[in-house]
Amino acid sequence: MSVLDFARGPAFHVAIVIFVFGICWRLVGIYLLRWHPDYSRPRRGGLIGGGVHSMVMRSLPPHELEKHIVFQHVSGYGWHLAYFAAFLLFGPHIPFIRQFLGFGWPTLPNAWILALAAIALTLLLVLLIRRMVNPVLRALSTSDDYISSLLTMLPLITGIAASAHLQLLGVRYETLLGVHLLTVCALLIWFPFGKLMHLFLTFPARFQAGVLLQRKGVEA
Amino acid sequence: MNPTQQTVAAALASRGVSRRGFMKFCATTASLMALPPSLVPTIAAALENARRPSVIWLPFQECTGCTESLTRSHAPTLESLIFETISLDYQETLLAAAGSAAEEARRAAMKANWGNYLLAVDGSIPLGNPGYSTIGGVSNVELLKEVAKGAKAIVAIGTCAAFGGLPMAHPNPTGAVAVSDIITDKPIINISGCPPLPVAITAVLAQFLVFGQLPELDVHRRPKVFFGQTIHDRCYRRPFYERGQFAESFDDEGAKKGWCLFKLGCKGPTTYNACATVKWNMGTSFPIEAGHGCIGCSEPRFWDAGGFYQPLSTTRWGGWEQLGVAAAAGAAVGAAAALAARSAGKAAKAQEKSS
Amino acid sequence: MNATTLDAFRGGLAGLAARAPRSTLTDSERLARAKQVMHRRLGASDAAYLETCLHCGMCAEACHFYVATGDAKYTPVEKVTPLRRVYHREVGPLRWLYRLVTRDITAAELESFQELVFDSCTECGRCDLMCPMGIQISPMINIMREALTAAELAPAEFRALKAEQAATRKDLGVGRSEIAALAAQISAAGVNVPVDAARADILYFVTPLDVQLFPDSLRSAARIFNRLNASWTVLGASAELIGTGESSAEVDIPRIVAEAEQRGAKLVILPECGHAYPRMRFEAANVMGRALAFEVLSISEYIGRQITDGKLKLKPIPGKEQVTYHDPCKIGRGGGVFAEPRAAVKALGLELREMESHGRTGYCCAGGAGQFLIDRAQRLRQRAFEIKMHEADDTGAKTVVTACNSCRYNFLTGARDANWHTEVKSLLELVGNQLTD
Amino acid sequence: MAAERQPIASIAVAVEFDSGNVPLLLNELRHALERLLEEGTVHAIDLRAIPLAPGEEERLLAALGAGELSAVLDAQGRSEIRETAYPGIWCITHHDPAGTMIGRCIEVTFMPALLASQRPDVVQGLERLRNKL
Repeated sequence: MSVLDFARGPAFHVAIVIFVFGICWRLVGIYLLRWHPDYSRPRRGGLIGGGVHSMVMRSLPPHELEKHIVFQHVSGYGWHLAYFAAFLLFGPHIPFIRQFLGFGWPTLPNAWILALAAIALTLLLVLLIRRMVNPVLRALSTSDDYISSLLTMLPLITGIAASAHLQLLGVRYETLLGVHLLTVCALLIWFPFGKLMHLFLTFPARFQAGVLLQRKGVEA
Repeated sequence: MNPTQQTVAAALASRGVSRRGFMKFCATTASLMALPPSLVPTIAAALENARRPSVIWLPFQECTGCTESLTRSHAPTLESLIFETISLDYQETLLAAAGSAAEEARRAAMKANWGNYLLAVDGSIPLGNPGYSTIGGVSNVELLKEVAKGAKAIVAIGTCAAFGGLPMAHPNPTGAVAVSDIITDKPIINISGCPPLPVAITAVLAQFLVFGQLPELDVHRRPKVFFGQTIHDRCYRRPFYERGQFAESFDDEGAKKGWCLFKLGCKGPTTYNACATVKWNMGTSFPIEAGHGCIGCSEPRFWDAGGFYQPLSTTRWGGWEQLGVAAAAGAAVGAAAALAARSAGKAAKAQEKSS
Repeated sequence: MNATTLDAFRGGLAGLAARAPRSTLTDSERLARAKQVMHRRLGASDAAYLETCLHCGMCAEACHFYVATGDAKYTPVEKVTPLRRVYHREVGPLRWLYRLVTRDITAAELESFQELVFDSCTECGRCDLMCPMGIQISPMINIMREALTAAELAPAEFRALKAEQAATRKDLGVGRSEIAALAAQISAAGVNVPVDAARADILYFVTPLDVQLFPDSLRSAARIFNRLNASWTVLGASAELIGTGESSAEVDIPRIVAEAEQRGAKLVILPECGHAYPRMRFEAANVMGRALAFEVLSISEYIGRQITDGKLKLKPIPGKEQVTYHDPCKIGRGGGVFAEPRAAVKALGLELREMESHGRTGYCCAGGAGQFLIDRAQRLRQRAFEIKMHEADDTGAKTVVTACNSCRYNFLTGARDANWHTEVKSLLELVGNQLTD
Repeated sequence: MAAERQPIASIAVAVEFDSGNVPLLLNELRHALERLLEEGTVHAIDLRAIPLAPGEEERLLAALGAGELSAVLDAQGRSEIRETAYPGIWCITHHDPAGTMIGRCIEVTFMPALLASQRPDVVQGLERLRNKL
């Protein structure tokens, strides 16, 4: 069985089962813990609205807090947008997406995708180096951060190599494509167990914060 | 005179071919081998002295498609000219003689050219039961081993001989294997394809003829000149791929405009062959030009590599039902974890109150 | 209040640590006690926060201790590391996996976090506002503090106060008799201060700082209530029931609620105190497990509402003096009281010059959540306080008005140490002095 | 029914395929001509080895046009040796005896080698002439 056959077949199959299993395991395991009810008198009504408001507003920190984190903020947005655009707007990815969703959408020329992927990869690398150099980040970082960062970059690297048809170190295209898919499998398998879960956790956490602060009468 | 003692140039001259005709032959041979036109004089010089090689062709579990590809498409053609320059001493399908006379011819040729003849094989070899395919009561595997012993090299023609092919497709009822699974001590050149490009077959013979040596091979032992690049790399529709213009169905606007067939399952990106440049039916067209994606017939296990219409970027993932089961199982584990933690939390509270 | 009183009080605090009782707990007892608190308090909400942290480090930029020192150890979310580890290993859904790859915490590690959760966190909540994930870090710091307290690993000052409170029913030397004495003194001067009246619409609290440092605070409150002809009373037991030494909320809050409900109080009003306000305003109902029969307000909130409703009239202070307003974290960011004190400042005829960080993003005075009690943290407190000082200076105002006596104390001591000449005033006292006749 | 059915030949294919190779080839020929003049180097392009979209070969040949000289070689089938409108650029097309095209090559040279009489043929011809005399 070739690398590509393995990646497209059993590897992906196992990866996505673990992905779904792990996500449900973790989400249910978190949200079924005790919710301590809050009996205090809310200062303001519209708690749900407060939650939704904060889901949006936490994307834009207030000026006083933003001062020293402008680069981190902009680069964070930059790589996320470039990464998802490169994933979602690359033509050959559409059949991959369509097999789950049943529909596709218009895509961008490959040269654009390559540029976006290069931007995402550069920013990810810069942020990784920053994580290793900046004292605050270095102290906070766990192996999760490095594993997640690496596993996020790998599909980009292999994807760029495969789409550019680089015969990297003599690796043939179909093998490269297989390796690209394997890196996606690795990402899927790791996803539920590391920080990548913030894809699912961020907005509920912001909502929680929004409800709490709305109750206190503070714009979150 | 033993036909293999004659040089190619002499063989051609004896047929009344002029020097200009010979030069033309050399030019088209260069083109055939995908060699630059600047090498024509080298080829001419080599052919001056090359001896006509003896070729023995064994057909096993095959459909004769490979032979058809070689003989039917361009008759009479350059390829036939090449055949005139070799000495095809045994080819069961084409041979006028039959039965024991044919076998006799084979043995005679083997004896006369022991150690120097080329063995061409088409079809896979069944190992499940020797009776599945026999010639004159001899099983394919026995015959192959016998003839291979005296061969200078073996040319596995077609995907069946090269990689096992359709007979080997799951569940492989005959236990079919490729030539290279049986013969391990001889140079083997695979010319895969279902069928292979006739020029690829003749080019290998021509190479052997001109330079007396075997061509440079890729990881699957295929001549790099034909199998060095993918269909996708040489496809005239490649610019559409790069621009992100894809046919979404066989009858949509994109299909009519001749856009890339990737999303319709074209295996061009992972298929190494020269169809996109050499083309079929005397250079008329090739599948993608006819509007159908490449099915990857020159690749190992192409028959079991998902559907012909499954785009390369699709995967096996089990479907929503399976993922639903995975989700339910995950949720159950998560719920168990959470409930256990809840009771631990309550126990901590009770214990604190009591102390 | 004069400088001598301030110094005497400071001196008293400096001697606190020496009076801390010796802890006899073994390491395993400490660990068990701390974990018990964590297990009890960790719910889905904190779980979701702990699971969501991306280690982006942005919270550091919100923390005055980090901003002042640039020391990475002050990164807020880093301060709850033991809690995070206990969560992941013992509570979280992936605990079986975490146990394979992580170690359990030790009592020594817990102790090493004492400095981080007590000395260098004032639970000001600025990081809660900053976190792009919405993670509420300060409530988790609070769990850490409670866990360390249970493990008898709180700073000596906290343990000393707690022990004294248990032994004497006095907090910082203030109990029922001291409150009664202050009330009597003010009443004798002509401003009636009822204490522990059998029935009252408003139950008012008096804190140890009110008694020890800022007696005008109660006088001003009394003037205002009396001017409004309110039915009110001081809760004589307020200091002992809502002490600063991390007294047991589980025991004290039901007693307070009973005191209020017996009297038929409609309002419980907290003085200018950032400790009592969140405890009564938000925590009390949850300790009771039910909604409270009365409303809880801070005095600045009450004043602002009376002014806005037109019930309380003030004589403007002449001269349109420029002031800036310091939002006490627990009352502002922690309780949403922003508009009311500003309405009062306006009614006082003062020109409000806002600091760059004000309202919900305002910096802490650096001594909140009992941090000012810790003697060894004085230098750190001062460095963080300087941020506040500079922001106040940048407004050009020569007076800082605030509505929390801890903040006020920190401003006064900080200003003294930095030789800073900006005046620090209480909103309540300013209002109490400008009532119309 | 019959009236509705369109013969395939009448379906107009308005699309022009473009692999982008025609301008590239023309440029390659321009450089080859320059080198021929400066260094005397000859150059050849085997059109069978270039991926060309349907119609592109015709467009390339049309772009090159027809020059003043063309010759027909009759050896193992017809071959046409034709100078294009750009002197020095030759188009050589080989057919097999059945008339099937088996190769097409663009050569950049002052004179294609095939046009000249070949030495072995000359030797053989001389022999024949001697025998005749």
